[in-house]
Amino acid sequence: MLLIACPYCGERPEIEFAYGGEAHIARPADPSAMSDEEWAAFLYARTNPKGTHAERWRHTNGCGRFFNAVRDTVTDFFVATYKTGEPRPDLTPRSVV
Amino acid sequence: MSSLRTASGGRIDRTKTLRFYFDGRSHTGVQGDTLASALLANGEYLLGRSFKYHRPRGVVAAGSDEPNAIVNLTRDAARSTPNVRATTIELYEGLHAESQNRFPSLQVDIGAINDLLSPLLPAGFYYKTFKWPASWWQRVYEPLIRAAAGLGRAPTLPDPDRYVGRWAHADVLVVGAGPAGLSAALAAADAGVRVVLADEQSEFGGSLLSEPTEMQTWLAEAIATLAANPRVTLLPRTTAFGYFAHNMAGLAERVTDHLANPPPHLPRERLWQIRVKQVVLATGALERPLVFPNNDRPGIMLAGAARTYLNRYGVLPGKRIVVATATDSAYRAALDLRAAGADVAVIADLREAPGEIADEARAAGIAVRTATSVVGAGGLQHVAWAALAPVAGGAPEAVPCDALLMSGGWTPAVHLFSQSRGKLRFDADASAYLPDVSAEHERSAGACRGVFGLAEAQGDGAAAGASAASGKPYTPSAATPNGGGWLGLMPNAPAKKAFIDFQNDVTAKDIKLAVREGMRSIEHIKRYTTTGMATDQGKTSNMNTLGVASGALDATIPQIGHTTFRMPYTPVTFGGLAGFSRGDLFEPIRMTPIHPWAAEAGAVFEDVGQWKRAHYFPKRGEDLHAAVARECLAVRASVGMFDASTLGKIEVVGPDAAEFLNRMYVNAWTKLGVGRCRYGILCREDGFVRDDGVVGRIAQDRFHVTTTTGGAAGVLNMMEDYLQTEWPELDVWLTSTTEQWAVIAIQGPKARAVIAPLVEGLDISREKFPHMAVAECTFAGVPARLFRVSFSGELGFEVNVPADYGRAVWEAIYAAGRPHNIVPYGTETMHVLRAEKGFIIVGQDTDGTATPDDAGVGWAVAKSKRDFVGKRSLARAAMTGPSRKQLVGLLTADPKTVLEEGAQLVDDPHQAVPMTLLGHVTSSYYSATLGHSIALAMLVNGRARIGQTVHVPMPNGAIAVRVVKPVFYDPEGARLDG
Amino acid sequence: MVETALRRPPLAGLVPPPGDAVVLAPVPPAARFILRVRPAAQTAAGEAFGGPLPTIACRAATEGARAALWLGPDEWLLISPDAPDFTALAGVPHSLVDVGHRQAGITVSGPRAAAALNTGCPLDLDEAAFPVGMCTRTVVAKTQIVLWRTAPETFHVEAWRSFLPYVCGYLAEASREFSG
Amino acid sequence: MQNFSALSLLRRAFGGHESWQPQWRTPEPKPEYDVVIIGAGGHGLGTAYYLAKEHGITNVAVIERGWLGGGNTGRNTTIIRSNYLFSESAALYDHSVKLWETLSQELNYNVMYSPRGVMMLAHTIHDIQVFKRHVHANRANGVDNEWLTPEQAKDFCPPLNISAKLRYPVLGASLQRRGGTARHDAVAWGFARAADAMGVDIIQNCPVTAIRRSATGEVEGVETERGTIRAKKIAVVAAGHTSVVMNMAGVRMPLESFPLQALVSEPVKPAFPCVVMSNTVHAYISQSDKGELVIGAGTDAYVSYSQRGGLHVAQHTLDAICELFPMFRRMRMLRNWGGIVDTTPDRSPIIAKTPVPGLYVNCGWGTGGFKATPGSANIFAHTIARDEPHRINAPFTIERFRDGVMIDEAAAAAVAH
Ligand SMILES: Cc1cc2nc3c(=O)[nH]c(=O)nc-3n(C[C@H](O)[C@H](O)[C@H](O)COP(=O)(O)OP(=O)(O)OC[C@H]3O[C@@H](n4cnc5c(N)ncnc54)[C@H](O)[C@@H]3O)c2cc1C
Ligand SMILES: NC(=O)c1ccc[n+]([C@@H]2O[C@H](COP(=O)([O-])OP(=O)(O)OC[C@H]3O[C@@H](n4cnc5c(N)ncnc54)[C@H](O)[C@@H]3O)[C@@H](O)[C@H]2O)c1
Ligand SMILES: Cc1cc2nc3c(=O)[nH]c(=O)nc-3n(C[C@H](O)[C@H](O)[C@H](O)COP(=O)(O)O)c2cc1C
Ligand SMILES: [Zn+2]
Repeated sequence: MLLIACPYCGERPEIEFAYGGEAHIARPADPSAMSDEEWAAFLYARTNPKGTHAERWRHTNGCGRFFNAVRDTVTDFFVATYKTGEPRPDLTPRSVV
Repeated sequence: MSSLRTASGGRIDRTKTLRFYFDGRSHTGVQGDTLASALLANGEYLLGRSFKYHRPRGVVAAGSDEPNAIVNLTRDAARSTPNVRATTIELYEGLHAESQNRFPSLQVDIGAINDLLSPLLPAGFYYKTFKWPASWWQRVYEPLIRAAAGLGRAPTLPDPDRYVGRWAHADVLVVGAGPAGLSAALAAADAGVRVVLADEQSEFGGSLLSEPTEMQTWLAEAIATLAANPRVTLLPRTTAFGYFAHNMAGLAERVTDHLANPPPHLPRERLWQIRVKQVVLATGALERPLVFPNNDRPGIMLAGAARTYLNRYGVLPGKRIVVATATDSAYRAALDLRAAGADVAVIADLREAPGEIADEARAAGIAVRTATSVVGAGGLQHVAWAALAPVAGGAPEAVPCDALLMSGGWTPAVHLFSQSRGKLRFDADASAYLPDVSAEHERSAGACRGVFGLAEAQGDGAAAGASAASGKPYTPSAATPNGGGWLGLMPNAPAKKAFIDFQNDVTAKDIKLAVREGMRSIEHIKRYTTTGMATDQGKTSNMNTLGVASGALDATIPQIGHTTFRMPYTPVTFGGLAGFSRGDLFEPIRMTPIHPWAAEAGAVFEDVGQWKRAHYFPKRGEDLHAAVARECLAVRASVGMFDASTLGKIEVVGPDAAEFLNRMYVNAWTKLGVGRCRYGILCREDGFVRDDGVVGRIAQDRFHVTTTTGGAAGVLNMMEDYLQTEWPELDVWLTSTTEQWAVIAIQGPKARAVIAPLVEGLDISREKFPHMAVAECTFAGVPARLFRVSFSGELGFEVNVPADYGRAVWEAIYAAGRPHNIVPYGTETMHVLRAEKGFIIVGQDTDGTATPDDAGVGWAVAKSKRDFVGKRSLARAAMTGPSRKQLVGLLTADPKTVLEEGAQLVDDPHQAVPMTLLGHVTSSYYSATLGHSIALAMLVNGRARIGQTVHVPMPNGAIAVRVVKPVFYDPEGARLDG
Repeated sequence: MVETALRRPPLAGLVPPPGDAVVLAPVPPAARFILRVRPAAQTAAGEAFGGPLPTIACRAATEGARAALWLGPDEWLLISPDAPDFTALAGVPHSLVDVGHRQAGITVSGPRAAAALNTGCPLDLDEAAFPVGMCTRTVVAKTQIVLWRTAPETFHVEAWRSFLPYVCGYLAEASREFSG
Repeated sequence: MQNFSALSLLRRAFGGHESWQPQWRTPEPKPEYDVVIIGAGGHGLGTAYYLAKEHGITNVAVIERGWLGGGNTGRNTTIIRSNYLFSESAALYDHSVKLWETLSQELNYNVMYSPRGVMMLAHTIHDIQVFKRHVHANRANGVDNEWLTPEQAKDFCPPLNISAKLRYPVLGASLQRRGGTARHDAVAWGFARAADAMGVDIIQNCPVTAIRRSATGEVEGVETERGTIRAKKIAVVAAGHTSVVMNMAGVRMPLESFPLQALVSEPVKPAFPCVVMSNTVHAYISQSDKGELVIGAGTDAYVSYSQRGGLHVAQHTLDAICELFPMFRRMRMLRNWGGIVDTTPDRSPIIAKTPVPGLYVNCGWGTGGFKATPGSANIFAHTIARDEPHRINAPFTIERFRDGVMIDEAAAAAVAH
């Protein structure tokens, strides 16, 4: 069970959170102006990287806030967590210990 | 059989004798014994049969690494546990154990024929055979294989024992309470931090428990010091079985298994899930067997285990002993046994020049042969001789013995380290994998990282413990491998019947065969031979596998690598992992405030999500259909009442509330007046219907939103998602009020008459309180929100009252309705009534592949809105057109025929399989009101097919059905006003 | 009052576990509200409530019988004997929702209260990590609760009404091992 | 190819089994192949086999980053069934089940296909509606699936608890008798051996690091840790790693990779006759020929390539197993592991040509592609050989997500595996 640092509440166990998928995929301001390809990309195309991944979590059983995290999908270690709306931090995964 | 119990010594209490039973025979042991030590003391060598060849097997080890002495332990009919290691079972009065995997008895086992057939049963034989005739696999071969395989028998009765869980936190978790772990815990505790110390054994001390006398004072003092410290938690009988991400460990504590009469308030096991800042692994090392033919004969055991039996349990492994070793440590066993009066015939040391300890042995009168290999053993059900041969070559000599002790060296227990994703490095000097690069905040200390001397282990533990407490980076001192050790087949020994994995009967020959057949990866070798896959997960075998594979592959061990260490370290009880999650505590059972009334009224309940909902209210002798027919007729004729409290409710408040709902729902909300409500449809972003419900405008900036029962949590989460992450600028907030309100629907022509006397402060006349009105009022004396809505097609109201009043208000309505013969009705009647009207149930008539238009609620979509969730997706080509399935009604020719929900629709029922399927029946009931059956269906291009006939293929012939509009009753809506 | 006579709080049937190592008891009835408001108006909201809104995460503030529990950066659970008067906030965007019947509370107290809670609650309940005055939403096994430490050996646990039988049943079961 | 039979075993027993040959070679990669398949799981190996067997294309390399069969093929709970709802899916999976029935003989390798029956439990009225819908659709599609009462379900699986006092009582079950299990490793090995015998090169320990494309866009070959390998056709069958590999060709996939856990108990004598799945309480279970209870847990919530997950996920599954089979509470978990499952938005696979000429992809099997191994490989080989989809995989395109033509079994039923 992961240990996740909520930007509001601090470190909490994973069971307090709900995963929210890849982060920084903003809903287009005017969906109707998009082609089918562009819209499908917004809906379904995902980076799914093997490595650092910016993703959303919601502290459902806590403060209720959505926030973002950067996590290494190979080690599952978090690089950072930050509030929704803040830019993705430019970080590389921490070296071990 | 002669007793092998020593006269004195050990950590047992000889004054407390305990009676126990093995395979029905009665024996005695003493307090402090394990089942294995007690059986050995009684001269019982034969404890089990192996998996494949049914070879006789005895005790090899003294701890949880035991591969052979696996028994069934039975407390009573319902408390039977298969596959328990006799070496870890603490003896208690009246213990019953039975051997496994043998028929008719342990001594005479017909399965042992497999041993004779073993040339036909090499690794992977089953992949090559049993293919013809094809039908025999399932009927003949597989049942035979299955019956032969498996070890113990699964229990057959429900387990009555309790298991508890416990979450915990600490600064430092120390796993293993040997000298290294104890020293680590002492050092960490000294620093004042929170420490947890766990060891799987009944007593702390680790290898010290196997030492004769020295160090016992230190051990006692160390334990006392720790026990006195309130910041320290001591967990004996607790196995750290898993090392999980972010420094969480799973620990299984056996609370009562060692007690003859467990007190009822105590659980059998406790599952600890501990999150810590730092972990110190001090899990020690496991001794390796030597690999030579017949090395599995009862009486052949690890030298260290023999020393444990002697020094800890006061049991001699035999009277005439041969020791075969590749390390110094076996000499300790020989010396101790010799001192205890056993005849140590010879020590056969593989090495040319053993250390000083060989001189010590010689001085004690023990013959030491160097550069000598053990190449075989004799005896049938018990070892009778050991074959010793010079490494340089030459004929083996059979040395008679009744115990053959072996030591191939020590394998550091790096299981947890590796589970944590730490990287191992092969150390040639230690012939072992050692911890190299950590992944977690963790450090290893003592024998588990190759630091073997006692003082060294203590020092190492102390340093690791102190640094763990400080949390500072730590560079351990260089490990000092003790040298020696041997991996794989003994020099000059044949590979046949030279066992590597005892339990799964994997021999050195099997490993070579696997390599010959192209299995070059160690993972393939493991899977092809099943080495390391038995209940001990290769604790004693994995390194010897590598040794043999290395030769066969002509590759070094680091080139080969190792298989993956996985949790659990030792097997963990399912019940322990499930904990309280059983029966009523399996999951919350959610009940409405009105539930007790319904239960008293005899309602039958159904599960909807975690809710219990009244399904119907049978009167004496009524079944579902009779009750529902009565309930339906009553609503249509007079009035019924329904508990709708489980509906999800969300209070949407703020100046931007209407704007927010505009963006979320397909409907338009801006023009909805205060005091009015509207049926809303919520789509997912992909355009498919997600949920529906009535939304009422309580004030300019306040909406009362309802959702389906099952959708409540998901819809709120979805709304929060959009609000927080897409439109944080909107001034609107969402609060779940599902449980704030008890909701009672009153439906039927007499509905107004029933509630009128209960309503204060509101004119509920047809004119003043029309269909789709909402208002706050006082109802039956309590504050309420009253909705004029109908899910039945009749005049209807839904009253929301604060939940604590739910039952009282329900009773008040029931009383007020008595003169009108009001009936309470359940979800089934609700479903029939709405189906008669063609109202959909999201999740029943829609299934996640339906658009609003498909579901017949396209009218709700506000075409003029620039955007809403799902709008863009609905513009995709495939979302419209004649290929879409659409909601329709179906009528059968025979009014009594009720179609089966889920039945399929086709044009031509005689077409060949696979048929072209056009849709399916989503809802189907007998309508007592209409006197015939009705059904709703999703049908390809359905609205265009109204008036046509389609067919429902059934096993006993197809049923022709007429496609009709999905409204069967009162299509004009005349009854809405009562 | 007619209202009280008609009221059936969800904890009416609570059967406390034996022993005094862990004591479960319903908290007295009170009004409860969820207040949502942006930071700019928090002080004003606190004044209207008659007790400050804690702005430090996961802390509760009490003022006489009134308590305001921080649940999120813009969300407070207000517990008070009576309904707060928020007319002063008119014109200030906010949301005040009555949840007085949505949920109820129990106290879990006694020397083993923390241990019993830790049977199902994954948080560190050591006083240093979860001091008196701390509150948060969290879980007990398979359900959500609000946990608030009101004294070293006393926790106030709130849950939605339909989850209370589960929460209480779970804690009662958890208390069994301390009753021997 | 050496024949595998009782007789050959007997004959070689006399020679001490010294004369067995490798089941597949360990070749050095050639500079060029007609087809390069990336990923030596069951699907990749099977694709190579059918390319050689049915299309005569034998100049094929299967390139594997680790050891063959070490991906999800080697870590799945081996449930095989074809009682899927939609006609498209039923056709796909039933094609596979038919191939399973004779696979041991076809490959001369006992894959231990054991049609012991797969029973899916209904615990709510909604489950009943959904399962009956499956039963009806399956019947019309020629796929066997029948409805059982709780008592019939218990007859079929005696350990099942059908007490009405269960938190979610068993209200009935659907049963596909042709469903069952097979030995996961044997499937990979059998395909590998048979493909190898027809000339296919299986190159292990050789991660593909790049896909080369010409100036005009079509594929030219792959870069690997062991050098460049040219090919005009490249087939990606990399399961959890498909996004990573497709990215090498500049294609972004509608995929996310999640950990999926499974576990086995200690082995016991036959105690469980069939396969049981329950979606409402999240559990599935069978007993292997060796005697372990093989239990599938759920996916962890987040994207991960770590091949492990949280304890709580395994716990949740064991809760359910213990409720349904209360006698198993005293059984013990022997080993737990994880795989990396690639899931599409509609939880159905993609077996298709891609926007890049010469590049083919077979992925998105998520939690349930083992059962499809022979069928999927068979039609994928067709797609590669003919450069056009087989009738059966024609609907399983990438473009369906753009067009909204989903094949959403999950949405229709919340059933997977
Ligand atoms: C725990 C678990 C339980 C499951 N249970 C079932 C079940 O009961 N029934 C069922 O039908 N299905 C089940 N599945 C799903 C099933 O296992 C998979 O769908 C199926 O095995 C996929 O086969 P594959 O050949 O496509 O993938 P894999 O076997 O994963 O093969 C893909 C291969 O590609 C290789 N690869 C990746 N990247 C590269 C690269 N860059 N270069 C070279 N090679 C690369 C990988 O190493 C891997 O060997 C389960 C899965 C898991 C994890
Ligand atoms: N070759 C040798 O000479 C040799 C070999 C081995 C050990 N030793 C001696 O062993 C000592 C080393 O001490 P140490 O403290 O490192 O090891 P130890 O063997 O004394 O203690 C390890 C302890 O860890 C426990 N343990 C292991 N895995 C566990 C788990 N997963 N969960 C819970 N408990 C677990 C064991 O039960 C044991 O009590 C020294 O005294 C050394 O002389 C010497
Ligand atoms: C159907 C099946 C049965 C298994 N049975 C066993 C078993 O009896 N013993 C064992 O140790 N592992 C067993 N495993 C698990 C494997 O040892 C291994 O954990 C799994 O293939 C994943 O590989 P990994 O753990 O090396 O990553 C089994 C796996 C599967 C898929
Ligand atoms: Zn938080």
